[in-house]
Amino acid sequence: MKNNEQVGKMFHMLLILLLFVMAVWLGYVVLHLRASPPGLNALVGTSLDTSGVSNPVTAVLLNFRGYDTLLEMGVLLLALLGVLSLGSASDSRETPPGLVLDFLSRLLVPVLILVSGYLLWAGAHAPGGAFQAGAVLGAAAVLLLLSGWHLGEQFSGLLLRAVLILGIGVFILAGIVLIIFSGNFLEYPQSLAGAMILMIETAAMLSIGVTLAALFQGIAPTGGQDK
Amino acid sequence: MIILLPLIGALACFLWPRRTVSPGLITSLGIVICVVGLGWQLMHLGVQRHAVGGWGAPLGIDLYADGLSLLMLIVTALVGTAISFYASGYFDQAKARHFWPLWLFLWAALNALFLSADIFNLYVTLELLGLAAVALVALAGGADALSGAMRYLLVSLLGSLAYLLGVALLYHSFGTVDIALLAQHVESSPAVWSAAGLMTAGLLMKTALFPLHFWLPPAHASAPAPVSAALSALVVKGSFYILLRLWLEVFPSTGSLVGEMLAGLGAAAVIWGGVQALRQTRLKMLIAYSTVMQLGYLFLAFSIGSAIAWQAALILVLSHALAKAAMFMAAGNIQHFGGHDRIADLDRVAQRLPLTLTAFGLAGVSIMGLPPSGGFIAKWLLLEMSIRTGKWWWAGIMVLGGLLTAGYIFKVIGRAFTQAVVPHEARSVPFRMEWTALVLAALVILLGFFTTIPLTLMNIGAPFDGRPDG
Amino acid sequence: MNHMMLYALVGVGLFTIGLYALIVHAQLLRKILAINVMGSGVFLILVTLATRHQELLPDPVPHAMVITGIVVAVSATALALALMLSLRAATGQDTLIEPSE
Amino acid sequence: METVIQLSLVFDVLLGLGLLWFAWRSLSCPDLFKAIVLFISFGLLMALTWVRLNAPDIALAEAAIGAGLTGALLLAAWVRLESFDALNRHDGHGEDTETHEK
Repeated sequence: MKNNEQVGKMFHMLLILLLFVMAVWLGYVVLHLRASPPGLNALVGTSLDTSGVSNPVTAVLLNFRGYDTLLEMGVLLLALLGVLSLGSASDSRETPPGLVLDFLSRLLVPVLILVSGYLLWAGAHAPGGAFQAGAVLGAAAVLLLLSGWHLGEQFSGLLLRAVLILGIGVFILAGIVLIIFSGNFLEYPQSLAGAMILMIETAAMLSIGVTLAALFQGIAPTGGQDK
Repeated sequence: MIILLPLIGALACFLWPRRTVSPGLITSLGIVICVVGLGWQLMHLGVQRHAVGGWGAPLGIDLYADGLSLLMLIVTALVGTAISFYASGYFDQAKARHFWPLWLFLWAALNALFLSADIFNLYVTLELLGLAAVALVALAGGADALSGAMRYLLVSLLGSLAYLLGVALLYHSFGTVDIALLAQHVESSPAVWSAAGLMTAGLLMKTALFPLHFWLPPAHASAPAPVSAALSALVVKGSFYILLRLWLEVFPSTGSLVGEMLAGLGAAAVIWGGVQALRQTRLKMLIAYSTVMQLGYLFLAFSIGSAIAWQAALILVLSHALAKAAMFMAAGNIQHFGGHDRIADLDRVAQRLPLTLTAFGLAGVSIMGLPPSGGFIAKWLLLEMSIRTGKWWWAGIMVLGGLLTAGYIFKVIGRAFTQAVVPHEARSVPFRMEWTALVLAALVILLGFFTTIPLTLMNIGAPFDGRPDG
Repeated sequence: MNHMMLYALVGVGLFTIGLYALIVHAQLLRKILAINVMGSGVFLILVTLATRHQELLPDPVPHAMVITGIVVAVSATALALALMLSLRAATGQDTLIEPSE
Repeated sequence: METVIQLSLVFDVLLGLGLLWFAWRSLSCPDLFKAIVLFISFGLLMALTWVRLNAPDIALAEAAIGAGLTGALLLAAWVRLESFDALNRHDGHGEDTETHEK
């Protein structure tokens, strides 16, 4: 027994030593990277005019590297599928929410929805965009869930799933349509780029918000025996 | 290039109609047709490159298809279709609802992975692949499967993060994440070596090379049978493929110390996996350890390093995918039939499930590397190359590995003929589940006669002859 | 070199701390936190290295990558938490278990 | 000018140390609930860092997703764990939220 403990301790020390060496080495490497990184900054700058938006980050996310974003929404949806398949999805909370929470959600939710709308719109030229907006929307929905609100029956079935896949669906659809018109997957025609990005972003925001809220509901307490 | 679209499109439309077996099968066939189409394109027009969004390499993301990607896509399409058929008989209504979208996501992730030419994009596909695989393992329910899935998830995330850190270093050294462009710029520097180390370590973790294999047996053995088949046959090959791409194209010279090290680990995996497989008492655990072992063989090619060795490794990927999928399906049938997979109590499975046992046996022939099978050709080529390059010790490992494999395969088959001490109730196995396993196993054997076909296919674009230009 | 590179070192530190905690702690919730900390470290390195040129605007490509990464991280975290809870319900433990024979 | 640079340097050093400190505390403090709260604060510090690094987009994403929603998910999961514990204690074999060292 005692021997075991000692081996464990040795192991522990060895681990710390190894990690320390790794950290020092990585630190060295990070500080001594080549001094002149070409970067894609200049290229992004010159292509920005044709991308339909003026916020470079949004341009990268939805135009230059839109394919990544498409797959990423797949990841989000996939996580939800996984959570749902684990079957811990709950119905509604039975405990009525406290007064404060109720008041808070009444006050905050409209504000949050406004904010997410603003973020979405602003994303074209200022910091913001679909993910941030979707997250804020998701937060609003989480607040609603916490305060005891839940989706009506007619919303929980097909319609809910439709909203969930709306983002990725619109994205793919746009990609396929664009293949026909411009020959490349997700190649926006210059004049329509801004509008198309906004459309995709709107759909993405809705899906992201709802997906995040659904993830929360999948994990949140089922009511009953929680405190 | 059109291949990605029907896939993802089908996926999305999947999510919503709830009870769905037939859309799943239709999608599978659609993918097969697309892969065939792509193959035709490649054969006649050569290597394909597609700039998503029309931006082109440094700014946008490129898709790239050569013989190597084509072969992987074909393997995936073959095994994937078989798994789809098998699964349509395996799952009940409640499980099927979750299985199909997850499974098609997994397939989409694999195809996206094999076509991507962008290391950050590869990261996203890796995550997609990992999460889908984990969710599928968890589908089995029960403590073992859940724990296996959790372990798998943690390992997978850790691997991805290490990989991502490597991507970060490469991007900041060379200002691009495109494989072909990186290949032009890469030079030996501490940053490159750290990136190589991090990415390799991360990917080895996901490929479950010894000693990073610890997560594989619990996850693969506790998953539902079609999922085990997908994981062992395809998912681990995904990260192997990225490794191959990176070392063949981006990082300098494979014949170096790193190659020897990887091969050494591979050799250790062959021995360790073989010994562990022999010791298992449960059939699915045995097959899972066999995967650990067979993955080891693949890494021997990193030391030998000639074009033929790579080709042999790929034939091995192909035949192992087919054989292992067949084996897990056979194991699934046996489990379905008897309600358990304890090897000692197989209770005359041979007489009662002849088709399944034939499938298992045929797959076993290939796994052992006996003629006439795909596994035989691959291992023979590897053996020959290792002797020709003067690295005879790898040949010794391979022979030893073959003996170990024969040991555990016969252990199962022997038990299958005898009567168990405690006879048990048996449930009938759906017809299509038996036949799917058999067809896959037969394919492996056929592969032994038609090895030239995959060989010509994989040489499109000459992925093994030094570095192709961007 | 500017002192923003400090954050790159912090990133390395976070990566290391996270890795350490991931290995040492058995409790799953802690492991999930550790993975998230590691992720933050990687993201920090990814962005900080882009600020080596002060005169230019920051390079947006890594920024987009990090946003992608954050979304991936939250997805993975959600799945991990759900798994942890199911595991807990099935075994009564919040640690990993060895496969049974 | 000089003092501005110095001040910002001091700020950056403090922020960097703060990040490390919060991360370490969150991963080592024995109480799980505290660990989660510390992790959320860590997320907010990260958001601040992104602002410092001239990355407002990420700052927004981090604040909303990294700290906000991840935090909500973690807390929700914690409540569930606690309710399991409460049940367990009821059965007589309580296992509190202590850290298991391997």
